[in-house]
Amino acid sequence: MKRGISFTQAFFTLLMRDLKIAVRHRGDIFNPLLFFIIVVTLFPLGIGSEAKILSRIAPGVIWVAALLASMLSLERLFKADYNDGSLEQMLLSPQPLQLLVLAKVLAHWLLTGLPLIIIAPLLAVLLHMEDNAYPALIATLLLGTPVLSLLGAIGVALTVGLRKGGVLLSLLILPLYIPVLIFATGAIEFAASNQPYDGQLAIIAALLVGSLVLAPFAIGASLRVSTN
Amino acid sequence: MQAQFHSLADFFHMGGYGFYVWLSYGVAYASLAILIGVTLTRKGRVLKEIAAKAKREERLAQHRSAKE
Amino acid sequence: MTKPDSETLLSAKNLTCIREERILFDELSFDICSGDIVQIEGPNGAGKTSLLRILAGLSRPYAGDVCYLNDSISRNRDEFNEDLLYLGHLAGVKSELTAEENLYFNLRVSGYNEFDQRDILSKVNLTGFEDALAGHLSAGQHRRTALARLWHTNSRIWILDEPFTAIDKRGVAELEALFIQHADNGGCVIVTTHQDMGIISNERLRKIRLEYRFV
Amino acid sequence: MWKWLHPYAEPQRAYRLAGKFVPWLSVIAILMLLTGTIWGMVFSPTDYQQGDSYRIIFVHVPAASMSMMAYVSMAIAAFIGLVWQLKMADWMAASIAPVGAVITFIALVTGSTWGKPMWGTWWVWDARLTSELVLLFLYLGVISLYASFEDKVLAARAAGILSIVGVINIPIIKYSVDWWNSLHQSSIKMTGKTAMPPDMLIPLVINILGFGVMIAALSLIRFRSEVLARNGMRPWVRELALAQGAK
Repeated sequence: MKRGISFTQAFFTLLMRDLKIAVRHRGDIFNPLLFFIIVVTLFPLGIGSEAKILSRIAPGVIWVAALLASMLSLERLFKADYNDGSLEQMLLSPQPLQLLVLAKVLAHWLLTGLPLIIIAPLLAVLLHMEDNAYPALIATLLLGTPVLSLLGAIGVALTVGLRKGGVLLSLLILPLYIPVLIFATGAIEFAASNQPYDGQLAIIAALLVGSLVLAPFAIGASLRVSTN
Repeated sequence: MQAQFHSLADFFHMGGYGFYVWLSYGVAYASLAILIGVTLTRKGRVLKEIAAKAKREERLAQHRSAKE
Repeated sequence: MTKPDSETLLSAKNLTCIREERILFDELSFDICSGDIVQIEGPNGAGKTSLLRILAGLSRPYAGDVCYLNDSISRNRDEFNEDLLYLGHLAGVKSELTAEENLYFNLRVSGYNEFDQRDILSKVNLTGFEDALAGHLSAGQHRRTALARLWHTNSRIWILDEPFTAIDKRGVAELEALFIQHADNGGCVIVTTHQDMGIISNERLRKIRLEYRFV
Repeated sequence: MWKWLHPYAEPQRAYRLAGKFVPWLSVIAILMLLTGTIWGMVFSPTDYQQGDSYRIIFVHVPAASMSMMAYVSMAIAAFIGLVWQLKMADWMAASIAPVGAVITFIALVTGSTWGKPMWGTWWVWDARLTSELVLLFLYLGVISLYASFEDKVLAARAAGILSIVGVINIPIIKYSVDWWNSLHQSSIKMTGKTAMPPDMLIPLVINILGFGVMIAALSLIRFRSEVLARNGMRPWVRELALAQGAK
């Protein structure tokens, strides 16, 4: 009866479990993605199909849609675990809670954030985005969506025990998303006008590092409150 | 130091900006008044609730001891 | 019936629990030693589950503290968690995973790295159901998937909330035998149950009674 | 013995202690706000650029600066509550939130009514107004999270965590909004930073401090009610409640 499992093993155990469950429950992966696509296609219908206007608003539209899709999909991050008692077992595990939480957030990002990044350039084509803005779009999404997942997970952890968490969740986390939105769209706009945008990317990267370090603690503390 | 306005009407007129000045002061102090009102009456409401609960529990206890 | 050389594993110190402005229990203190089998008794709503969750460190008491080996569990949480096996109302079993996978992940998260899932599952009579999705199992089988962990653990403190729910007579007897064996080996078991235990004698069983309080 | 009494005595002591401060703070706040406002409205000279519309400053700037301060003090209280597991501090944080939200609302409304004569429009995406709007959202988040939990001990802890997360984000949000605002620079700018004559500055400072003291007084009054509400099952609160009912 040997014990002693390394941190990496514990991390990957939980990661694999969540990926396995998601693969058997495929709807969860596709729904946020469909939402993302539909929201973006609604904008030309609402604003008009003039290429100039669309290319002007493309970065903002794609990012706002990504923000909403991320939030929507996050809502289920801890819900199932909370409902079937796995969350309690996670909290009582001898492994550091922050590590387990990080594994869950990473699994979630791999399942919902990554597909979003893959599909985003196609949507940018629909919105006539400037050609030279594509690298910036991918780069900001790659660096920015993990920040969204990490910050959002705090809000989800705070509301997982509540019956009507949905609307509350958006009030809690959307204000926190503002810096990512501003710097990401700023970077894409700079790229579109051939200006250097590495400053904005650096800031988003800093936000990513900061939230990677701090968010797991906040998520852990919030989960302890929610399961109380 | 002297008053900047010659008459009360002048004061309310605020050099032509009366509407904006008094609107902002009005909204500010009205919302403060509501906040203060709610805050001051809250203690009374809380105590009333607790007293009602205490009485309810007393009745419940009496009822139970009467049954036994 | 504790042996003279037994060690105090878990102690409750002046625990107070308040839920929805109602005091569930107040200034509750007791020690649980190795070798103890403790049953928490009381009517519905008396706070049995709340007490177990406080003892496991899932809930924070309104006042008071829980000590593991004479040190507050909030301070040595990692060691305590290693020595604790808690099973709540909710089994911690994922319906999207098979019985075997569930056991595997649960044991891994608890830190075990070498075990034979099939062998352990056979001890809870789930042989032949290893590959069945937990969502397709019956309530009793579902429960036993969770309980299987009791057969592969070196945690001394077991806190079990209604472990016998949906378990048949034979299963209950096996569990009771396991409890006695665990207690004799220096562990302790804290349970709540509405069922009577047949094998564990009344002398062996320690009872802590909670009353329903109105204030 | 003391340890046994400890959990009971503490809320009661905090309640009494807060009660001692409330009258003093209230009187000071009223005096300061009266002085500052009358001075500013009647005696301060008219601004040569903005005319008398600038007099909104005597309520807008105090509200705006104190709205941020209130958030920071709420987060500090929450932090104390989280680290030392003090329920009193959690409840203090929860009591500050509604007060801070109202102050932020005032800052927003007065800012926008000031904007109308100055910029010709009710709302401008000015960096300061935008930050204030986000701050209001943060406050509302804390308040509604607190309201959503039925168990108020948990509610206060959850709201506390959120306010700490918020306070870490405030500088980042503020910085990003400033950057965003300079990127999309509009032609309109708030008045530049010219030195203020003392006849404007002194009443402004008095009002800023007055707002701070008022927030403290209101938060303490709310805190006292909160302590009573959370300790409704304790004998000392019962006595208070029954005495109140007998009156």
